Amino acid sequence: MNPQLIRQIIEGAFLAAAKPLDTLSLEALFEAHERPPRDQILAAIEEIEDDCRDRGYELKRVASGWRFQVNQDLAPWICRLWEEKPKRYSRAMLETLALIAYRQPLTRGDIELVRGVAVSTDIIRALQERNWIAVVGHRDVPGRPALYATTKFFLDYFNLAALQDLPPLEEIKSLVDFAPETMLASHDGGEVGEVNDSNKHD
Amino acid sequence: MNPQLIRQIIEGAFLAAAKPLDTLSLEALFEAHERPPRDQILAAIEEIEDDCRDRGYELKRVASGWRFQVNQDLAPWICRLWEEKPKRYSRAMLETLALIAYRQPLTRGDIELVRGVAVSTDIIRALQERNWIAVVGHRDVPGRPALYATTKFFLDYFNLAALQDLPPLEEIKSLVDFAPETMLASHDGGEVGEVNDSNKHD
Amino acid sequence: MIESESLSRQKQANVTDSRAYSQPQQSEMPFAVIQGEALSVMPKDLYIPPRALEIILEAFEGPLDLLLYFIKRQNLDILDIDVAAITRQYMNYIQLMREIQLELAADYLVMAAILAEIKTQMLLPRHSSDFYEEEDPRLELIKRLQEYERFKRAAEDVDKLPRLGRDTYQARAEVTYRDNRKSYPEVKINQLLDAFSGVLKRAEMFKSHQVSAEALSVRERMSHILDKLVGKTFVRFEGLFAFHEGKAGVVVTFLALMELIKESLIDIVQTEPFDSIHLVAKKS
Repeated sequence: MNPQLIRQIIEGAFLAAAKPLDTLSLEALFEAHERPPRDQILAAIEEIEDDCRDRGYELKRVASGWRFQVNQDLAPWICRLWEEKPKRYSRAMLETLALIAYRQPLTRGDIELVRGVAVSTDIIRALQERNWIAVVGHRDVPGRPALYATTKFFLDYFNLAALQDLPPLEEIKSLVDFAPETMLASHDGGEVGEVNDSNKHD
Repeated sequence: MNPQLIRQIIEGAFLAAAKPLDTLSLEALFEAHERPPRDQILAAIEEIEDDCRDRGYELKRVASGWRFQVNQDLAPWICRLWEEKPKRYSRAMLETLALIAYRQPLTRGDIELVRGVAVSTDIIRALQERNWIAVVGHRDVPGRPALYATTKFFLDYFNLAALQDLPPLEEIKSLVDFAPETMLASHDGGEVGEVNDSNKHD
Repeated sequence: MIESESLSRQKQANVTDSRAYSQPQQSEMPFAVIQGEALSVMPKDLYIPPRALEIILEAFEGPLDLLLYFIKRQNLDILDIDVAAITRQYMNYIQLMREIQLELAADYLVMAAILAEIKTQMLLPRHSSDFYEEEDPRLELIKRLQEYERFKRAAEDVDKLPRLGRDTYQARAEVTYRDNRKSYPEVKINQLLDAFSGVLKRAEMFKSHQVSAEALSVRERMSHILDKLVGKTFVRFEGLFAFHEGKAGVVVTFLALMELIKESLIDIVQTEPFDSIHLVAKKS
């Protein structure tokens, strides 16, 4: 199949799908006998990427594939297309989401331990309805609480290709500048266990 | 405002809008002090149109404005995006089909009598949609239930010249007698249980 | 109830890390907006309208957030903090809270208990040589505060990520053709047999229905005849026989007709003796 047609098909598919497509879904557009090898598909993607330079949109790699998206710096104008302003999320929701994103998989109890307040069922449900988080298992303790993790859709929505593209977690030192070594060390692991120490003092 | 930015904004708006935009809605993207004159907007549109040559999509003028459209000649490939993945047929579906094949013509009630569970409308509809069964009459009882029979397409699909090419019941019976365990094991639990339960309560 | 000393300190305090409180408060940090008026300092007088307190409460995400606020506002390192003072301040606060929003107070009460516990532990005499062996009672709280602040900031970072529908938009183009081609699952004949034998096994159809009595060819012919009769008024009896099928075919058709009559699916009509026989599908 001629490379220009391959490119047009891929380009058209990205715009028609209105969601990210990965190499597998792109390959599935072609019948077996005409299917281009993967490197040819990747070459076409690269070409499409290059062609967007200086345009109002770009081909962006996110978690579940590539998608055409409108350039970020155009948002001030583009947002006028809609009367409704994009929704703002509550701090409770964002903190819960951040904890799940950085510490996954973890239970509701783990979240409550860090935030110091009960996590409302509404927030968990809202995050699940958006398909941003999912139950990935259950912790093997009494009650078998659900373990939550973020999904590909979460990454897609926030324009990320992988979890490691999240902004790095900051080390908070301002509170204690002369903290004993042990204290700082205990923060790197990122395991929930360390927080459980509070039980000792209860 | 620089012409390239104007062009990018318009291009981005077309791609984000998901509906045709006319010059009025394009003008509304700009604040009064920065709003380009109409002929500049039209020039940008023309430029965008030109840039789509040889691409997988085009900027098309329709009744209520312009919109990006995926090229029509890409349809054979693009349509595969929405092709539904074939799922496996349920046990209930296969049993219903088998009963219609061997006991035709018969009504839904007849099938239910043998299977011991209600036959969902979806199953009948799916079999009809596939042209494997058809209504060949109505039984002359209250409600005049439809009588179903298999079609020529059913025979074609299973590569049979006529219904009598289906293995005779005797053979199936011996198959059942021969390997009762494997047969039972091959059932997905639910329905067998249902039938047993109803027997108990009778 | 709120100590005036700490309030005036709050006023002067430089915010150590303005970023941590950039939302929802700014650097001059209005505490809350009540009836259009920014409240940047906790009211000194005892009477705080309950509604106002609710709004203040909403600005905090829980006891850790509130405590963090107290500490940051006073620009103090927690290890230098007079736990007694902050406990007092905290207790005053939750006392107000309890009056209006009990269920929220529970989390705060736990924190008050933790603070009180730390306070008592601090009061116990300790030998300086023990310092490194025995954990400072405040350490656990500091860890929790640090951990909470970390995620508080992480939440702000997540909020700043370019978001679909706010900072960037999914690009799409119209597709003017859409034949929803459907592909169907494949079925093998042995799957069908397997399903059927399952039904037989379960229903023991052999005994109750005596299916084996009728050859399949008869049942198929029944379907064909019904199909021919549907939508027509009368069909001539002879018209149903295809003589090229030979004797066997004629017999099958005849048996099918008998079966159809037995199952009252068709009627036989003959207006006069020796007249031609017609068949008609039963109507209600």
